Amino acid sequence: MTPAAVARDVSASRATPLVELRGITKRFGSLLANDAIDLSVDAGQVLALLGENGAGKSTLTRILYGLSRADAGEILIAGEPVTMTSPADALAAGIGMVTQEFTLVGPMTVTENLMLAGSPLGRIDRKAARARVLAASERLGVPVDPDAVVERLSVGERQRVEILKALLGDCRLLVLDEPTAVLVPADVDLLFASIRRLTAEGMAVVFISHKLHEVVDLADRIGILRRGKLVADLPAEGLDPVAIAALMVGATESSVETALTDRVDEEALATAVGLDGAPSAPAAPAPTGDRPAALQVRGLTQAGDPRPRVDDVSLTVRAGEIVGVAGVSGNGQTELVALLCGTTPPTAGTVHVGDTEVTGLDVAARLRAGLGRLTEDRRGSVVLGMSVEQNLVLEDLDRFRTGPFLSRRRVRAHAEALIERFDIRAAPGDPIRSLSGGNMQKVLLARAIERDPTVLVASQPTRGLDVGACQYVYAQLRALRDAGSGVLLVSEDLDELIGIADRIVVLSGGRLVGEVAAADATREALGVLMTGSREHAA
Amino acid sequence: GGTTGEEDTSSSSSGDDDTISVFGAFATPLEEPWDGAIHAALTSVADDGEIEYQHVDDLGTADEMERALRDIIATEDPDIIIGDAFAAEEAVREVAAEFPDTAFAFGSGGTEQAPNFSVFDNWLQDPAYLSGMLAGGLTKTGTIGVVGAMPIPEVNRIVNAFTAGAQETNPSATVTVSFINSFFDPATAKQAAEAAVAGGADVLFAERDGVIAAAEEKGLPVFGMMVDQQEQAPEHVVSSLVWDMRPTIEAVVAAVADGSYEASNLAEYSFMKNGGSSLAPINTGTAFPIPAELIAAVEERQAAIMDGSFETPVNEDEPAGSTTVGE
Amino acid sequence: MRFVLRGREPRWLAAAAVGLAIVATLALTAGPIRLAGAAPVSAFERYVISPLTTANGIAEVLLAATPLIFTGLAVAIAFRVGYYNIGAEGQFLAGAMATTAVALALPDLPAGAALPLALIGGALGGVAWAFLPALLRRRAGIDEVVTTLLLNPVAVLLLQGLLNGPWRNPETGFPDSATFGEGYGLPALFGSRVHAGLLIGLVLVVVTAVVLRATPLGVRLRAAGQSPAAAEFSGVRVGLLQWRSALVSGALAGLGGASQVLGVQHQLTGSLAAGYGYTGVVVATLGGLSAFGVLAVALLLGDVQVGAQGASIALQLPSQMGGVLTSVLLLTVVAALSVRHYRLVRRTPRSPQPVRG
Amino acid sequence: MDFPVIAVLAATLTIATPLVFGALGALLGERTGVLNLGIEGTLYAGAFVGFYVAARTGSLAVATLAAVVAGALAGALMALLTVTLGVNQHVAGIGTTLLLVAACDFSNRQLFGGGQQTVTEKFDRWFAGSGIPAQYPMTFVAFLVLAPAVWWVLRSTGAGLRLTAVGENPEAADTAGISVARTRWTALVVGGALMALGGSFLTLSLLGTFTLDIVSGRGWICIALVIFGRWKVVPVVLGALLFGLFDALQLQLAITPAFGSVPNELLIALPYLVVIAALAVRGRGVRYPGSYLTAYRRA
Ligand SMILES: Nc1ncnc2c1ncn2[C@@H]1O[C@H](COP(=O)(O)OP(=O)(O)OP(=O)(O)O)[C@@H](O)[C@H]1O
Ligand SMILES: Nc1ncnc2c1ncn2[C@@H]1O[C@H](COP(=O)(O)OP(=O)(O)OP(=O)(O)O)[C@@H](O)[C@H]1O
Ligand SMILES: [Mg+2]
Ligand SMILES: [Mg+2]
Repeated sequence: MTPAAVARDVSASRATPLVELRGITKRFGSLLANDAIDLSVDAGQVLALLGENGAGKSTLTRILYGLSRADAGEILIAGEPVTMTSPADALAAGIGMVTQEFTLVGPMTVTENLMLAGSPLGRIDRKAARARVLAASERLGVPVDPDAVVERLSVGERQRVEILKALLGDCRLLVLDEPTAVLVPADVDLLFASIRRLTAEGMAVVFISHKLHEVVDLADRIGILRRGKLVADLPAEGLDPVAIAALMVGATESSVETALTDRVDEEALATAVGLDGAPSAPAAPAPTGDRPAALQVRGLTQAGDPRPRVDDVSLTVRAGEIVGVAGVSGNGQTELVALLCGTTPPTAGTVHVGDTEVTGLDVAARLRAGLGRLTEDRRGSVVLGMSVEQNLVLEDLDRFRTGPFLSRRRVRAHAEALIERFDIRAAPGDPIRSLSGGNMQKVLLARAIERDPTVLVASQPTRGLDVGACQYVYAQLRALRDAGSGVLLVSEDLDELIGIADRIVVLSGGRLVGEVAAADATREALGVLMTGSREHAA
Repeated sequence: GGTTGEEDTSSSSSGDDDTISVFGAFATPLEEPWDGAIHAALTSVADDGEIEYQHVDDLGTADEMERALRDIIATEDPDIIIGDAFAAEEAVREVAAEFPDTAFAFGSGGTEQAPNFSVFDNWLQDPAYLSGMLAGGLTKTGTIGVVGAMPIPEVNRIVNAFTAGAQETNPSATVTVSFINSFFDPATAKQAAEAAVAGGADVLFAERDGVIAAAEEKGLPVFGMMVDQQEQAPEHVVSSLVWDMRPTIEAVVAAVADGSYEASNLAEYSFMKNGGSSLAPINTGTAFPIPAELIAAVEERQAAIMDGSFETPVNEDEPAGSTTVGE
Repeated sequence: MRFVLRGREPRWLAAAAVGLAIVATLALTAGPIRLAGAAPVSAFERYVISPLTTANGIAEVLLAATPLIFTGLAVAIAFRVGYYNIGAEGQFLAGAMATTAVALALPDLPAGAALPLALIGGALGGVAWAFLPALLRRRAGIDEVVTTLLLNPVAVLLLQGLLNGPWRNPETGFPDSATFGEGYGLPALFGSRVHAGLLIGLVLVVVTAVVLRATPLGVRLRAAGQSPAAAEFSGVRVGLLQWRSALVSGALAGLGGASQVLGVQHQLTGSLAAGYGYTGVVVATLGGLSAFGVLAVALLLGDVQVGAQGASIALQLPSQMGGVLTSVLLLTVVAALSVRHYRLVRRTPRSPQPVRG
Repeated sequence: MDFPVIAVLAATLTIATPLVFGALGALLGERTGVLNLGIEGTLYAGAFVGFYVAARTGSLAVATLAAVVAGALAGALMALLTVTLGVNQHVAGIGTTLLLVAACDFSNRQLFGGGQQTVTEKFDRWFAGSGIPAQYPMTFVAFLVLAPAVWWVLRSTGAGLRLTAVGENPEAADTAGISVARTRWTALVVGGALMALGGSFLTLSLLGTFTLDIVSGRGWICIALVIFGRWKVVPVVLGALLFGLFDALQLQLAITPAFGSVPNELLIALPYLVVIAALAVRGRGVRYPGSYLTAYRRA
């Protein structure tokens, strides 16, 4: 059977599914986020939900979990209609979920977070709970420190806690909304192993991801959403990333058929849709060496307990090159970026942007010196309560003054120009919180690049973005490099680093432990460095 | 219920133009004893049919007081306005000057202002002196505790007279005075009274609410204020300083009625000899004995005050926190 | 039954919400008003409408609103940058005290010199009272809610101490200051009690509105208040802005105190500690922390305050009735305005279509 | 005269009692993210309702119960406004205080207007005459029952965990199946009841009567103490004791001859200044509950 035929045969009759969604519709104001979606998942099955940023995947799963209420439609569990008025109902019905945003209580310990669901009102036994957490962590193969305070954990560690939290509930259906976006490959493998084990025992899984190779790896069935509509619902058997990507971006079923039958076009299609988010073109070899330094870091250190978080880091990014920083999450990347951006003061060391020493300077002065930033905390980099245009000019307000007044006209014009140039899907006056992650990232990219920075520090710039958006970001970073700026690219995605950086340094335990030219870099070589072996340092 | 004046509304709307109309304009709520005493007297005069009476209270700021006065004159045009001006002295005087045809009788620390602004105050130094005599006679430790609102002249005057009275019966007594700097904070007043007891006081004077509760708990003699407060602690309240505004009100009303009203200082109408203040009947059921000779001395002094042969000294200086009278 | 966020709000909805709140207030307070011996509808009319029917009434409303404009603006400016100044009460009093200090020290100055000096003094007094909490916040990260709040009673005590001590009225011996010299009266407007303090307040409202809406500073203030971390990330110096706003806030409150003693009291009395600063918190938050919002709410509260006094006098209603009515009105209005963002839905409707397959 | 240390310490406990009730009541709400500025009015309502019912029934138990109910209703009003309707917490709180104070004053006027002040039964001190332990029953309740109970609930029970989770991250609590609204309602209702108990202490234990403005700003002090204590039971109670100690001390110093020349206003200001100073010494690190002042509603 061709995939197209399967797609047409959406609801081929089968045994009563474990969970069935019928006609789920959800509006946010005038936006139709879910449009009469019918979808079901059987016991022991992994259903992958795919779609571009903003397609409605999270909305649909949040409705299933009771975090959001559908305007119309119904949910059936084992054939029985149920009303999900809250996550408590979902938990009672045996549904567990890892939401896209973290839903952990920062100041509480891992154990406390894990015992929250279903805890009695009365006395609790922390010791027993701790033991349960350890046992579950062992059994499910998700390592966590039960006594760690969550807000001190790295994002990857937090995600593990999230996953363990969902699994702990002994659910029949597990919903995972982009669980791998912040996991390193080793953790992804661990997660997948657990999922396979659990599905073998009969658990159903709804899995959302933008990483298509993962999807192909794991899914039994695939549902594809586009602008709130379910456009395909078909077995994963026989599908490959290219076909899926084509369906996601709106290729007709026949063109997928063509793509599948005519293997010659595969390369072209893969490039067109930006397969798997990996960079599509090989990095142009950039001549470096005698170019001026765009960013110069000397002996940068941030003290920490028990050992420094950033430990005597020295590196130089020259104009016209992209330097990648690889490392396992939690090895000082976040802290290094914070030091460079000026949001935390260093214990020792200096930072130069171009010719200017910016070590003691505040953010505004660093911006003037030519520093551009793109941090992993997207929503923390914009003022969520303000509009797109205000966020676009926030760093440069004084440029848009007429006398003492802010010129609305010029702000608007500036925003319109950037929206046009960077293809941001929003109006200047839209509240920025209503933008999807991809578009929010474009706003930040526009804001940083528009100032023509001497150096751009970009941290996890494509985390959580769909494949198209990833390609877009890569293109912008390359263009910036080609225009003569330096780029420091901090990423946990090795393919991304290998594909786009000119050379890659490796951060481990807060120290730079090695450097590899991009041309020579392999996942394996980097992996060895990242896990702390020093002998491969180039 | 009570005396909020809704009955008065109906009586004033009877349109009986011969009776004098009086409007009360009070800075504090009526529940505050000072204004409560004026209101009670006005109500009783109205109940006797001598006046028509309406009122408004809680005009806490000068701004509100002035607004109310102008509104009262514009809409009700009473013959007399009675109230308290302390917190709005300037504002009230200004309005009075603007409306010379209305009689203003206000509680005030200042002097009268021609042609129409008369002043009164609670001149309770006479009963204060007599209470002080009782207190001096009752203390065994030689220390008497006074808890007052704040060191303003009307309070100082009373406390100083009380101290002078204590000096007469107990020349070596110490009087400790605490101010709580609030008109309403009985919990703190009680705590201050307990501090006084801890400091050795065995007789208390409750210039403010809250002190009687402390005395009752400690089983000590206590003196009440403004009205006879014996009911609050039947075995411990020895007597109270009682203010009766009726003589003052009747004097003003009579003067307005016969057209002889002019600005004056109405102070003496609050004096004991004019019936404006009194010592409440001395409690005969106290938990502790009150020596007969002490009562006799007080009664003798009271007679002297009444016949004018003794004039209680008036001293409005701030009393020290702890005053040892005599050596 | 549950609330569902509305997509788009019709324009009439806010007006309808306020209308509904007024009806609800009427319904809720009718019982007590009747208990106190008046007819609810006519009482209500007295409370809310009557003040606005005469020129004098309107003037009184403006007068009553004047101090609230200052304290409301003061609180709004501080809250907007995320500096929770609950100390407008103390700063208001400090301003009045500083103004009094000027007036008592130089009693004979002509108005041309006296007024600017006294007003500046008032502003500085407010700044002085705002200074310590702002400094503790900026230098040591110490929470300003506690410090500003606790300094309010201290300001009242300082006021009492000055009035009981050095500033005790030399004539009466009472704890209110001597009357200020001729030069220290803010001119009256429209032949009413309204004084030039109102004009100052209105100018400040306009200036604040312009700064907040139309200048880079306004955008920075908003950003700093809404998400300090993100604002800091964008180069806004949040700590510095908060520090400056705290002091400006103190200056505004202090100016309010100055305006009140120069325009209304012409002397300093203990009755000045009447809660204008605390009411300022209501004015500011209810006014959405915007300058014109502050103005509107101050006028509304002024209206109800004047109305309550009028009703007490005309209908002989107990003064507390005004408080009951004002607070019920306040709560029903904010509740109605808040609910208007939502639709009330009975339960999730079922899918209308038949199930496929 | 020797300085009466014992009496000052005993007074410290008495003065701190209503503050402990009020502050712990406020703490419960704030731990779930709701600032209850209705506290001043709730204390007031507790004082008035307790007094009124005592005057009517003559039973202190019934009066105390009535105060608790009044406080719970005040908390419910606050919850209705801030949790269910999502009203700004500052406005809702101050509005609630204004309403409760006005309503009590109005009722007081209607029920007791004019005439002699009514005095009711009040609680007797336990261990009378024994120095520091000579306290009202409610003081023992505050320090020996309530404070340890709240401490234990917050530390060792699922209810405490839920409270904290809702206050720090309502979405996380919701995702874990905890009803944010129900948790906040409960905290506000129970907190209101505690505040009202503190208010009733003034009438039913201390005074046996009610006067206007009887609370005199104690509610605001409670709010300050909760922040001072950083939402933790032990420091909050210590803060209340610190305030009580300096209040008791200043009342004693006011009548101590050596301090005769110190203006009494300065002495009265002492407890406020001491708390500010203590806060300055404790230093930075105030970290508000994550969802402080914000309503929660699902999309
Ligand atoms: N609470 C909300 N209010 C308004 N609009 C919303 C809300 N939540 C989601 N949306 C909008 O609904 C649409 C679908 O969002 P959703 O989060 O479901 O997308 P998604 O498929 O999960 O995207 P992504 O891949 O980026 O996670 C988007 O346009 C989004 O902006
Ligand atoms: N408070 C909110 N109001 C309106 N819309 C919101 C709100 N919170 C989230 N959204 C919408 O919900 C969607 C999901 O949020 P999220 O931040 O995860 O973005 P996203 O689209 O998933 O982006 P990414 O895939 O890059 O993470 C977004 O598209 C955003 O528009
Ligand atoms: Mg999503
Ligand atoms: Mg996403």
